[in-house]
Amino acid sequence: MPLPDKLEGLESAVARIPDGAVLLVGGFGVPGTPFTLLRELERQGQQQLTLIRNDANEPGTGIDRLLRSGQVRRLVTSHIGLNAHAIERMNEGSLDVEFCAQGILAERIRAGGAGIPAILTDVGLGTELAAGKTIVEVEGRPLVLEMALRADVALVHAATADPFGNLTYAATARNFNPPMAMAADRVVAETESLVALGDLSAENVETPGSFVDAVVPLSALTEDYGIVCR
Amino acid sequence: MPLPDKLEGLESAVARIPDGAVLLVGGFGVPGTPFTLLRELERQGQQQLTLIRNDANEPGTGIDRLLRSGQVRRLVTSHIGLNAHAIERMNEGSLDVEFCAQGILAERIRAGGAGIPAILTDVGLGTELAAGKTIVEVEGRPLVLEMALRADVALVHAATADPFGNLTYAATARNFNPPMAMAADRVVAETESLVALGDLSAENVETPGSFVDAVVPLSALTEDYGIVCR
Amino acid sequence: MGSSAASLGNARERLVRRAARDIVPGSVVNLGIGLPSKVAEFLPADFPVCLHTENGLTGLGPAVPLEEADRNLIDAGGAYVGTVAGAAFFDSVTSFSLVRSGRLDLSILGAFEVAANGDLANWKIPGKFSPGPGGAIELAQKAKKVCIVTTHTDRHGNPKLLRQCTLPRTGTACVARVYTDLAVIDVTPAGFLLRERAEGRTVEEIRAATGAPLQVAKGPLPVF
Amino acid sequence: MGSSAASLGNARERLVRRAARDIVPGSVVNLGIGLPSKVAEFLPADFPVCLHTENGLTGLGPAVPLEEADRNLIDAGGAYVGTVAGAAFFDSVTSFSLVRSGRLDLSILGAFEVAANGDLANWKIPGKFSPGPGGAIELAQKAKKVCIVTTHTDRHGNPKLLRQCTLPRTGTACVARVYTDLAVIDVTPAGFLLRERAEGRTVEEIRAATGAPLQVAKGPLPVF
Repeated sequence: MPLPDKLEGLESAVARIPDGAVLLVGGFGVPGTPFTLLRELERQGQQQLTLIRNDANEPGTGIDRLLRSGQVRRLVTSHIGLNAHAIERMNEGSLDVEFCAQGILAERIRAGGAGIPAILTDVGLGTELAAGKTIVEVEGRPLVLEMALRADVALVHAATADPFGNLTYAATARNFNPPMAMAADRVVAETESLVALGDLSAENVETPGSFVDAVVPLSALTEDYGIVCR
Repeated sequence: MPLPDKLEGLESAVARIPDGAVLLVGGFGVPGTPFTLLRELERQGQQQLTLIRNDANEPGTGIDRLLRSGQVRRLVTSHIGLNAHAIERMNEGSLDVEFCAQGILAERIRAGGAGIPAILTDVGLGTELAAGKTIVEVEGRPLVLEMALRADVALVHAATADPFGNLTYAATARNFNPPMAMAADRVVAETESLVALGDLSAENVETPGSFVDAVVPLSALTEDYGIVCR
Repeated sequence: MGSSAASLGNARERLVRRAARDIVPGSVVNLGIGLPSKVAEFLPADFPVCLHTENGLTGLGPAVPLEEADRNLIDAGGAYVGTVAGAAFFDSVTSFSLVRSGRLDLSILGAFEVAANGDLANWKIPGKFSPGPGGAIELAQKAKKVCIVTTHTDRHGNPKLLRQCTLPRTGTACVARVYTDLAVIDVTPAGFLLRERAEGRTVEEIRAATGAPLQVAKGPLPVF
Repeated sequence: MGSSAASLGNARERLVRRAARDIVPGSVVNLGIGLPSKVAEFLPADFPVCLHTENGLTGLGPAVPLEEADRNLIDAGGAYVGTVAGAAFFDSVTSFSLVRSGRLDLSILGAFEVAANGDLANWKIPGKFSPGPGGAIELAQKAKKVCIVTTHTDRHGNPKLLRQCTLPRTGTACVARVYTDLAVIDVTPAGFLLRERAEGRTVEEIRAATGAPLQVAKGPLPVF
């Protein structure tokens, strides 16, 4: 009973993303960002995308390239402070931005991947982040209803993958990738290293391959992935 | 800036459990059960305990020993089918049992460890497990309100630990241990192997030590931990 | 494998073998405790599939004898098992996240009762059997497809396929197909639909052992 | 370390050094971006503490120069960092689980405004600065103790300690203590309470720079 093989080429894996898709995009700053999948998405030019991602990368890299190419309609995020261009787009009204507290963004995605429709939290109470949200009283305590987030496609970046889609991540490049790799109808993982089935220790797999639909091995790392000199 | 040391002796670690405590107990069947901590708890004799644990172990082992010694008032669990004694105690009314769907038990503990007061799920709707529970309507859909579970103390079993409390687990001995190791005011981990700070790969730590309060190295494994011949 | 399959008996082996034939290549499958767990033994050795056990493993391999057992490696039924290349261990939270979020393609379960609308009862017999639900509720309610392998009647000869469940339900309208020692029966909007009959069994016999109306598929009825 | 500390300037170094002195041995601490992150530089080399960064690491070590940087290892502010022995990486979900569930003993943050009841504003200036909340909401609302390190006044000389926040709040009644270049001030049920003054500063000067009533602790006022 061999595990199924999910290796797929870059072009084909990204071509399955339709116009109007909702996408989860891994990464926190540079680490863990699937730059190669994003560049291919820019090349293919799908339109009217909704992106869910912790930040907006830095100008000229990662999802900022999709903002510049006009492919993004809406961004659900926690902090875009390192990208003046994204802030400008938001302020001029050409990009619809929904801000979430970072941990609640993570938790909503996690709920989507866990098949939990909604969670209740006190985080954000007393701030404008709770404004307009449904409040549910539980045991006399007001709690904010936060809906699960799921996407049509998740784009994640792994350090190592096997053909079944078992994934590991490097250092703080883990960040949002594991919850995102569970929370989409289709999960596409680019990987720096591809190993044979059985080469990853079953105990050290971070994302089980059963959550992953396509594994795209990277032939090279572009400079996007390198050290940022600010 | 060395990480704090949390090594503690067996007797002292268990002595901090008061009468009436709510305890999370790791394990699914034999694997991952903290048998040594449980035997010490039996020896010390704390009373009126509430245990939260996937199953009731098999007769004469694990938490069944605490049922027999009369230390347990209440059990929150998913399946006690391998323990006829526990079923008998439940049926005769001397043990208060609350059943949860297994994944919802895991999810409630996980919510406790994640600082999420409650979750909403459709699991259990149409069954008696939802009976008496609060239903919250979300976007026209009825959902069951499931409260987070937290405990005074969690007793977990690790394969390897360092003195800060970073933990790894073996194979299917992981089960409920990681969520439980996050969901108690005091987390006590017994460990088969103790290694020095830095010997565990930072990427392979399963439970970060910041969630753990006491590390109890096991000097030997009793036969409780061995292969069960049914 | 050989010995275990042999011990099933002819009729049970046939139904389990038949259930195995429907498994879609590349799918993620959870096999319940007991008869359902035997389905894996009838998959071809090169068949691409990922077996899941809810105590925290994908890439479940065959059961292993006690002398080769790893004390930390069991399936959800407590049997000592092996793994296949590419297996992954995870905690109970992740395991049920997989089930609830639609990543489990197929759950094969046992049954006390199946109703004509697909309701399932398999976890409790009030006053007699109440070990708790375990993972059954989520496996029944959340797998993308739920199939049942069971004897057609209980050991007193009473039908398990009924108009309505009399026992506490595990899930509502969740069962797609039932494999028994007599028949393969689908749950359809019009109720039970007989798709195939076991070798040597007649439609009349199957209908008599079924506690609800039984439609019969058009055309010649395949035999398994 | 030496060079970085030197670059802080005398008054800032003194306040950061003062904040470091209050850290409880054995605690888990998150240091915010900017001035708060400098607090670690003033902990003794053998001081037992666990530094957390919300992008997924406990056991954060000092910042590293670019030529030694690991491209995959940053803190939440994007600086390349090292780790100490016993560090652990985890995902963003686990990282904020730690914050929300009471495992973060201390969060040291910057501030635009702190109110006399402990309300904090540090994430948004409508019309001017709206990068999003990042992790600030949970760090302010959920750490067991929240302290602020900040200049006493903004760069226009306006007080940051106020009767009430005028900017959107990050958290309500969450701040326990404020370290500034002028003073150490506690938030108490009676409002701001001056605990210590910076070398060369008078109570009158501190009061004049504070936008809310300032109680003064009894007895001689320590100088830092």
